[in-house]
Amino acid sequence: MENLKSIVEAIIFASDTPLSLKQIKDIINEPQKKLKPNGDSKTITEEDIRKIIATLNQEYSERGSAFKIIEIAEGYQFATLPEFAKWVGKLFKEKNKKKLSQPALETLAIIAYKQPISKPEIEAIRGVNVDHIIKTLLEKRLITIVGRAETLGRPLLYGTTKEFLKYFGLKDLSELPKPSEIEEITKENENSSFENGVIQNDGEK
Amino acid sequence: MENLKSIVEAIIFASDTPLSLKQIKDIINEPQKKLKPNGDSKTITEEDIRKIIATLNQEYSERGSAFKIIEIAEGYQFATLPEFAKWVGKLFKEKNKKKLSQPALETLAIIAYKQPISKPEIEAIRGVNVDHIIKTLLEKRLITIVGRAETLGRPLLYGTTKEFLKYFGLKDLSELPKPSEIEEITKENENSSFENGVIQNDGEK
Amino acid sequence: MKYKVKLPYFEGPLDLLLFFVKRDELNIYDIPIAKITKDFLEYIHIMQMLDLEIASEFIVMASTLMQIKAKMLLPKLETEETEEEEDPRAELVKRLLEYKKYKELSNEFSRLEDEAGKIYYRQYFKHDARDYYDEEELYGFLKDVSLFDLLMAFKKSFENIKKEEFHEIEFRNYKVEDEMENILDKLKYHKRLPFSEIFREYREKIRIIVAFLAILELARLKKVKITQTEAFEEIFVEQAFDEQESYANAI
Repeated sequence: MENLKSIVEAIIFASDTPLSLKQIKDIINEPQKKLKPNGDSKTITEEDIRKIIATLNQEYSERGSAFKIIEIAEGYQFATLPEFAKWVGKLFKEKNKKKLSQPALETLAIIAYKQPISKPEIEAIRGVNVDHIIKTLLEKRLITIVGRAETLGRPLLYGTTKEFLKYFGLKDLSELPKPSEIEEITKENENSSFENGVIQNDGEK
Repeated sequence: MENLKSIVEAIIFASDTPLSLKQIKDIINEPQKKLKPNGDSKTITEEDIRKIIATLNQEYSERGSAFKIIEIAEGYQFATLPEFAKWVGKLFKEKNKKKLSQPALETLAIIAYKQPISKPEIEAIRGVNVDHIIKTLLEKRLITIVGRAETLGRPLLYGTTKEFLKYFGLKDLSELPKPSEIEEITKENENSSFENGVIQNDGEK
Repeated sequence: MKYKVKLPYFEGPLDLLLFFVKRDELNIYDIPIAKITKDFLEYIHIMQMLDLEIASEFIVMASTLMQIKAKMLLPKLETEETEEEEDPRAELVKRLLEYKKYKELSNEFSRLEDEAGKIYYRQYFKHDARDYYDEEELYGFLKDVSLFDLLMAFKKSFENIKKEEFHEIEFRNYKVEDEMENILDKLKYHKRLPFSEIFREYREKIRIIVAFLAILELARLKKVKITQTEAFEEIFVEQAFDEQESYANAI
């Protein structure tokens, strides 16, 4: 077990992208007897690996480590703790961090929730042309082309990428921020007011 | 001291190059009072940092860690221990196995858009011999032989397969994104994304 | 000198309308259409006065607003259909709510972006035993390759060609050995090839030279024969011996 723990640690540590439990499992279980941890003949499950990661993180925390294994973009990867950001940030001072603009964030939000979605649909929601934004998001690999719509003109459909998850620190799409109560209000209103013509014209103020 | 140790750990961990003692020292000593470790007003020497690194490595070793900080010509960096090399090697082998190389991707793209196409024609576009790539793409069933050209030598003609369409979520070849469609999006040069405010430099916070 | 100013706060007509709703604390479900139309047109007017470029979306919205306003001024038909008659503003309200939802979500994304920006990953991996993979595995499976990658790769391969047009001589790793392979390969399908045919697709001098050397080398190794019927006639390259390879001709 001790040995296995170090192997899991080494594999995650050496990877420059998040690794899924399955990927880690497959590397360890690959049928090459000589690579098996000493005297350990049973195969490792994803649950075993999840537990090992928890144990490792426990150890890091006890030791006061500056980094730990985080769950990100459908996998696990070592990362520094946020409280060291001000120090580590100084390393990369020159490349001042460029943040996404408001329009880019809005467009990404729409794509994230409505994916797969076409450009005309995005434009219908935002009320403005999104060509340049789509281009930049594609280049930044935050979105990608995922297919074509069945609708007229068969426009390309866009969806978010793993880089998107990583960029926003999300484990997976189920972690997207919830659209709050607004949606409920919208729905309610659609059902009651509009359809039933409840909205009255209370004259112009 | 405890705090400083974690800061050194974080900086070495996150750096994109090996760091010299001087570089680490400069980052920590940089005169920004609010960034100073708690109540520590004296400046840190390179010798202090060397000792901290030795302490960190001592801790890693006690914990049976799979990684440590090593010193190479250019400075200090983290690396996994040599005894885990075979596991790390498997990791990269796995990763590479799963990745389509850039030359293979370009060749596949040319075949997808220009099919049916012969090897000499592909080589004329790519400017390099593509024998090996064609073989691999055939093995992966992404392309197949679709006939012979009428030109001299009657070279074999290649085209994409059903598996290719399936992987990319396309019904048929007419659904491939047209260069003109992306052209629409990408025709503007790099500068335009700034004009349109897609990227924002929020500078120093 | 020409200045291009973009009013920072309004990303489009919906954004501007939401601004009015917030500023005047309007009930989004019961928008005073006359007032908001007036404000909207005033804003466009200011933009015109400042000589700013007005996006067509604003014009379209202005006309939508005026249409809604006109509809609302029409006397309501007192028929049995009244109940089904839709509020002329309904569609607009729906759009505003939808847009508002994503605008608010984008703030949430901005917060996440800040948080995630505080996390750093390992970036320097040398000495981590990367060299363990063998070259054979290099061309593997597709993964994380999207249609966009494919299209970009296609574009890129043509950009490379364009470059070559400008730099006629560019160093390339053409090996005589590779060309020998290529030529033998071609001869599998055609026992005899005119000299010119071998070079036909090659557009770089260096490659033609390499191919020429390859033919000479093949001749030296007695793997090909070079023949010419008469002086200044086409020179032919042919296989020096038939192996089972000649089956290819039959296909």
